[in-house]
Amino acid sequence: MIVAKQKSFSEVQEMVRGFSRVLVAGCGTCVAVCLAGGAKEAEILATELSLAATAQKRDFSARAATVERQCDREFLQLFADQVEQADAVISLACGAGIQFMAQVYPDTPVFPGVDTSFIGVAEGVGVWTERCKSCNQCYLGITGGICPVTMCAKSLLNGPCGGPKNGKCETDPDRDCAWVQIIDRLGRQSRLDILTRVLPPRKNDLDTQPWKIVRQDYQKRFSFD
Amino acid sequence: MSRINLNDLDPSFKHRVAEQPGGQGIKACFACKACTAACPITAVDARYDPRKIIRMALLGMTEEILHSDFIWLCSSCYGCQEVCPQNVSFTEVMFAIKNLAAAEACVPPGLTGQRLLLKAHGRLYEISDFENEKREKMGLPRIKEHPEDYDALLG
Amino acid sequence: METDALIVGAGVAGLWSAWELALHGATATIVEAAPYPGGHVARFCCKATGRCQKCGACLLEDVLRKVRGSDRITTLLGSTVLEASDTDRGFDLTLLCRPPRIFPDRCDGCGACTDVCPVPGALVQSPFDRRMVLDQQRCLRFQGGECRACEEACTRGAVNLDMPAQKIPVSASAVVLAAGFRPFDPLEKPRLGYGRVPGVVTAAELDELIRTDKWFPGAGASRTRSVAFIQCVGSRDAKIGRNYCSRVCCGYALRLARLLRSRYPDIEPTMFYMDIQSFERDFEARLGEAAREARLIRSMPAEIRTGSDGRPEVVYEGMDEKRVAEPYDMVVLSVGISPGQSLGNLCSTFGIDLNSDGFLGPDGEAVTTSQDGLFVAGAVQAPRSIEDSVSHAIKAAAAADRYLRRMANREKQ
Amino acid sequence: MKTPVEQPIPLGGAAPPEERNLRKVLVLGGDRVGLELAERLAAEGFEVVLLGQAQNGSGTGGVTFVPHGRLSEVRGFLGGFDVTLSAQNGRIRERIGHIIAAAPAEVAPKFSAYGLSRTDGALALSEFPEWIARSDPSTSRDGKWFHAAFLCGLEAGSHPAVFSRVLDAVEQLGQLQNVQTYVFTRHLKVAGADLERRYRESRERGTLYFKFDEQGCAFEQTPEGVKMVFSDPLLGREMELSPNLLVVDEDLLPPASLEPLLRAIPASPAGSPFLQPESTRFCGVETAKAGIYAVGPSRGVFAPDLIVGDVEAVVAALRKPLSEPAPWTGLSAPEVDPEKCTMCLTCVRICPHGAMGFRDRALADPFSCVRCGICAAECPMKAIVLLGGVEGNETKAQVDRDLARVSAPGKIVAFLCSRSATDALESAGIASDHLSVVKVPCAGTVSTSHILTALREGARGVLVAGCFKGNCASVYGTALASERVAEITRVLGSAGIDPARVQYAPVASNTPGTLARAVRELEESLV
Amino acid sequence: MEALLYLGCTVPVRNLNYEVSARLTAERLGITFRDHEDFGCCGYPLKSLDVRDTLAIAARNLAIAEREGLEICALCNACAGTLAEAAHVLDHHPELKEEVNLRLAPLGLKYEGPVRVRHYMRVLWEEVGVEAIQRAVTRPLNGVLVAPHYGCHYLKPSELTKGFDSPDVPKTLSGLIAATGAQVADYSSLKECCGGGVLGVSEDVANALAAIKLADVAGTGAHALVLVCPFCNVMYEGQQKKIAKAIGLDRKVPVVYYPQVLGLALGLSSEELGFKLNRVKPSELLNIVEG
Repeated sequence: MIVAKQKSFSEVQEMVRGFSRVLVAGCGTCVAVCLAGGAKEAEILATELSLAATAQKRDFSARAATVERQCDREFLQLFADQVEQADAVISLACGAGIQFMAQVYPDTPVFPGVDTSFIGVAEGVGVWTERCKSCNQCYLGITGGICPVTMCAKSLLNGPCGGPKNGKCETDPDRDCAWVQIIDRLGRQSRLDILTRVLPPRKNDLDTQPWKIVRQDYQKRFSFD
Repeated sequence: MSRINLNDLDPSFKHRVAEQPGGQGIKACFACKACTAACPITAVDARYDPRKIIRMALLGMTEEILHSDFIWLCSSCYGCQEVCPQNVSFTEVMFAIKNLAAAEACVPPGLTGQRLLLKAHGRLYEISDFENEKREKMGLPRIKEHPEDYDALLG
Repeated sequence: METDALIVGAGVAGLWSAWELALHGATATIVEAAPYPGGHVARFCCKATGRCQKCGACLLEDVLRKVRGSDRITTLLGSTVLEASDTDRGFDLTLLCRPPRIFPDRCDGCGACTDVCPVPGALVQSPFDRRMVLDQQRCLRFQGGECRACEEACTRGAVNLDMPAQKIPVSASAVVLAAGFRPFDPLEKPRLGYGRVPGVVTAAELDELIRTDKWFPGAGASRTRSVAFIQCVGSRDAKIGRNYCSRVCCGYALRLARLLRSRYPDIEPTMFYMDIQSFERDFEARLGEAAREARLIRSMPAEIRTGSDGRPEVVYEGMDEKRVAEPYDMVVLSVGISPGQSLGNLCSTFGIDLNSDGFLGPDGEAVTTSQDGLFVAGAVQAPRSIEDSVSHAIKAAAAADRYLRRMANREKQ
Repeated sequence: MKTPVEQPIPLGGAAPPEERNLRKVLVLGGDRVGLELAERLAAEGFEVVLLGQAQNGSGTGGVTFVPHGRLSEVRGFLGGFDVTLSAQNGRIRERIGHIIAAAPAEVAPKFSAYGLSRTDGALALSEFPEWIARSDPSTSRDGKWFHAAFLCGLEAGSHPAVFSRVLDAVEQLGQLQNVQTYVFTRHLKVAGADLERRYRESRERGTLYFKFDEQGCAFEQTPEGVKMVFSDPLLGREMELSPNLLVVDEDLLPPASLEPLLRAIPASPAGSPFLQPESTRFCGVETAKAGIYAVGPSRGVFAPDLIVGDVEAVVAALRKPLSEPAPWTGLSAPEVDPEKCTMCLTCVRICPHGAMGFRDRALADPFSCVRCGICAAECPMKAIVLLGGVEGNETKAQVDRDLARVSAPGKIVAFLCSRSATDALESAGIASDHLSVVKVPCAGTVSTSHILTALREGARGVLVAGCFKGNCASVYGTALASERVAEITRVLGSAGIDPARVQYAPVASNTPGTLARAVRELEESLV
Repeated sequence: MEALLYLGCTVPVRNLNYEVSARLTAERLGITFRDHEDFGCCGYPLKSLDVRDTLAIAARNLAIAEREGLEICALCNACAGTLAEAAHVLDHHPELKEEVNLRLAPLGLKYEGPVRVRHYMRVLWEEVGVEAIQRAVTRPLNGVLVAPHYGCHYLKPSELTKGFDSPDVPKTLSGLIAATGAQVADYSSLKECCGGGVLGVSEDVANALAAIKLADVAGTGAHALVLVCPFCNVMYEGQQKKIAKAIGLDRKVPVVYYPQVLGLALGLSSEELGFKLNRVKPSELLNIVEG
């Protein structure tokens, strides 16, 4: 899941200064689950903006609306009427959703209501941790299901840096050392021999940073040859 | 003061005091300190402190108590036993302790003198003719002494 | 009238047993002598100091809410048990029900009646809604007198002294005695100065003043700063036949002391005690906190007297000085829990005995009595905190429910 | 962001069961109490699985013994718990109706607290009965006194249950000639049935008590024995004692086997070893989660006679016909709108009573839910509503409905918790023209958007009045509500609105002044 | 009512003013005192040495009263207390009674019990009553201010005084004083012990105790300190000079017995009441009353 956190109210307020009809657009998937941009948050933000404007005696109105996902054109189109009446949009979706919103409604300024933080998991009530850097070259199969790219402060691929103390990272004594955990985990599974293989440096060229994935099988629906 | 070794003390002392008439309550004390707060003697002479005396007796500091001068300082005002929530008749307990001391001949001289007076006259003050004449002058009846009874009673 | 269980007393224990029995499907009738439910707890304030101090007083409102919402529970206020006899089906009882003399819907709590009432405490404000209630066990007119002052003083026609009291026969399969306790009367310990030395109050009196927002430390030179709490007044006192610990007073006094300090931080509480009797889960930590806020003196005062400046003076054995007479702005007596006033009557009515501390029913924690179908709940049986009374009442209801089921099965057969 | 502490996710887990088996009970036992409970339940027709009981029962039918078994996981709800047990012969999965924690207290001798170690002359309290059975101190030393010292809460407070056991031992020794017993303590806990009387009787028989305050007692332990050196608090003199027997008291701790249950009850406070929350609202044997019960040590009660009462209460609790709780709130269990629910599981995780589960969407278990409304307030998709209302078949959420009815302009909209502030309002006599009252089941019901709506509708101020910290019947409803208010006031501040317009006030049901003061203070801050 | 008057050791020798005023006032108020020539010491002085001796001696006096079929009325707090306590102990401990009777047998005496023992003040309070005294007053002591001193054994132990007066809030002597029309001075050391009990052991301690009250009473400006016990008199009157010197008290505190005060109110003369034997003269008081 993509995890985001709400921008501070004053930052949002600053962005939409000068606009008087604002749509606060919630997204009902990832950002709803991480309690940053679902229907409730959208409504709260809209109300807060209205209250602030009332206090400053400005002509202003904010409305809230939420769709299932802002990363799909079909859902975004459901906003059409509301965007029509708005002179600006605050999207509470992740960065992808915000951009798609801006793309679908190119005539209306779209502002981010959240900071998209990472791909992560829910550890418990109100606690999320990062798990994936979407590096497009997954090593998890040989690292016991623990991502060194994400979890190691230096993204090292071949064992710890020599700095870990009591299993914690030298950059932060509260942070577990990814490699100590990897060795633990593989040890439990009696698979430590895996680590005798030296990994080549991570590729960092354009080939590994695809901006687009195209599934040829689906594309073929439209070709009749 | 030197350190007291409980192993050397006399645990039976409290039971002995309790066997004296009036001494029964001693062991019920739970050291609430009300007795000392009510004691007029403590207020003027720190040597005398009811709850400390009772503590010493309970611990079995027999010698120190019986040979002390402070046990004789009780004025028997009953203040302590009035306030005691555990029904320790401390004034009576003090008499019981003093009786034990007296049995070991640890007594201030004045008290033994009173005993002799009683044996001799049956009263603390001798009734002479002078006294009886003085009384008669004021229209009061004569007083008789009964030393024989007191002598017999006190052996 | 028929009921599965008759419950004597609408204090926190009686109410709670009724509610538990109702949850089991039984019907319950509560008989309460006072004109309002809740017993002593109804007069307690919340002791929270920003956070809950776990006094348990809110449990009363909790259970009242439940009882009011239950159609299986009938509450008869101003009522007492006159007679009881046991039958093979349970108990045949006669209740004396005195109708409320003040119509709650007409009364606006103006207090005109109290102003003219010659008997203190006969007309009081209900702890729950500010309306007035009449305690017929104190009212002159119901004690053989002829007074009608309140009726005449009321401008809203809310008082009616002429409705007849009724004797109601009730048959009940089980009876739960939850008649509560009586606070120790500090007048029995005249040396503690209650009623004589200005500034000496009981903890419950202070409590009610706080609850009704009538206690303030004052201002200037007469501002209350030093407050002494005297523990074990009428407890742990074999001399007056109370060879038991009342269990609740240490916690009560510590809570009151902390409450006062949280409201008025310049108040300096001192507590005179023997052993602090409190052992809730996090007690040691809280005792540590309390000890930082209050001066704890392990010494029982011999006397409380009026000092030369008119303030109460506590005479006790100090650490160094033998006999200290220390002035305080206020002295609070932590009076203990005594057996309830009506226990003698209940004993003869129901044919059971007092236990060794003079309370009702067996020693220890049991809820059953020597009489089949007769149960005890709460502080009627031993000194208990609110929380403990509630758990005791839950157990009493459990035992009564078992008994009721057994009776029902027997009848079926 | 720092690496967070890992929090166990509450195991509401599965969906509420469609069929409930209320006759099958799992008892976590381990001593006589567990056995007695199992037999009592079996006699009432329950099918009982008794865990951890090494010895066999008296042969009552209806009890399945799982000796040396351990509870490893619990999921589900009243009448349908899916329970995993580790037993000698592997893992067992069972579907259970009720779970009762009736395991004995852990008894931990306090040798280390006093810097002592166990020797023949220094025993733990539990060892005393066995010691006295094979020793005769009165005749073994020809006329010399035998000195027996007992420690009882010397370094910190004790517990009446511990003192009662010390008295048992002291009473036994008191029967013997030439034995002097001593009890070293701090606060002697006599607040239990008969303890004060027994305390007095022990003194009458000669036992001496040393009650220390700050100063303690030093122990010198050598192979020959222990020497105690201290200053007598009553005489103020240095003393020493070399007891022939030293008996060390013990801490009574909750059973260690509760971990899986603690995880199953979201309201278990972090770090607390007890199944019941600290809140005074939990004073019976019920925990915050329906179908899980705590007896004796599992809920912090150690006195033996009180534990017996707990057994009675828990048997009765299981006899109660199944009924939806909290009828007086007039609310039915939360309804989840499947269209809106995005299965974020926030409700499952936040419900203090573990009453939410999920299947194709979040689902409330009506028998576990107490209608506090915290789930609805926290749902990010506004998918949950508490239906009903005192007047009958309302179809809107109660609070939203009430909020829609209040007249906000120029008034203070007061959200009053039904457990505290509502009662306080009745007795406070506050002039009602200042207030527009919205009654809520719990302060935790009041969501951020409720408060903002009130402000948007023109309220001068908003008061959220709930229970005091530590007193909430839903444990953390209070904390959530005050945190929401704090968050709103932060936003109001940066929006240029007076943040004092929204306040949270803890209020007591029985002390109307607390509400009156809160209203007064809010009004004053608005002027 | 009729009672055996028990004088004890001190009163008939050292405090004739107390005795004469007690007899006169009793007569005026309808109390018949009978004397018994066999009475001796009550036994109190030996209590520290041997409680059993005290019981035996007390029992001797009680047995005499029992033979006469009359109760005992004592003037001295210690006598009243000791005799009443002995009766109480013997009545409640059959084994002690048996022991004591063995000792009395050679004297031809036996104590069966119970025998009632009351202080004269208690007889006044319970048998005559404040109202009757008020009615009998012919010369109300208006303008007289006196400080009462009860004495320890008058009030304690409360097992013996229950129903009569309270050691915590004593009221009878004040009530009896008020009945004469005199004003009762309020002072803080009202319940303080005179110290007489330790005079034989430590004069310093005894004087220190007596000094507290003397200083206090001097401060009230009372015309006299009113006593009901010869023991207390030893301290407050006998030791007053020494104490006054030791604590620098410049004002004398006249000491009188209650029956003297009562006698004045009943119209008796100061001469009849033995005022000339009072060592610290209550001249101011007498001036107010007799002019």
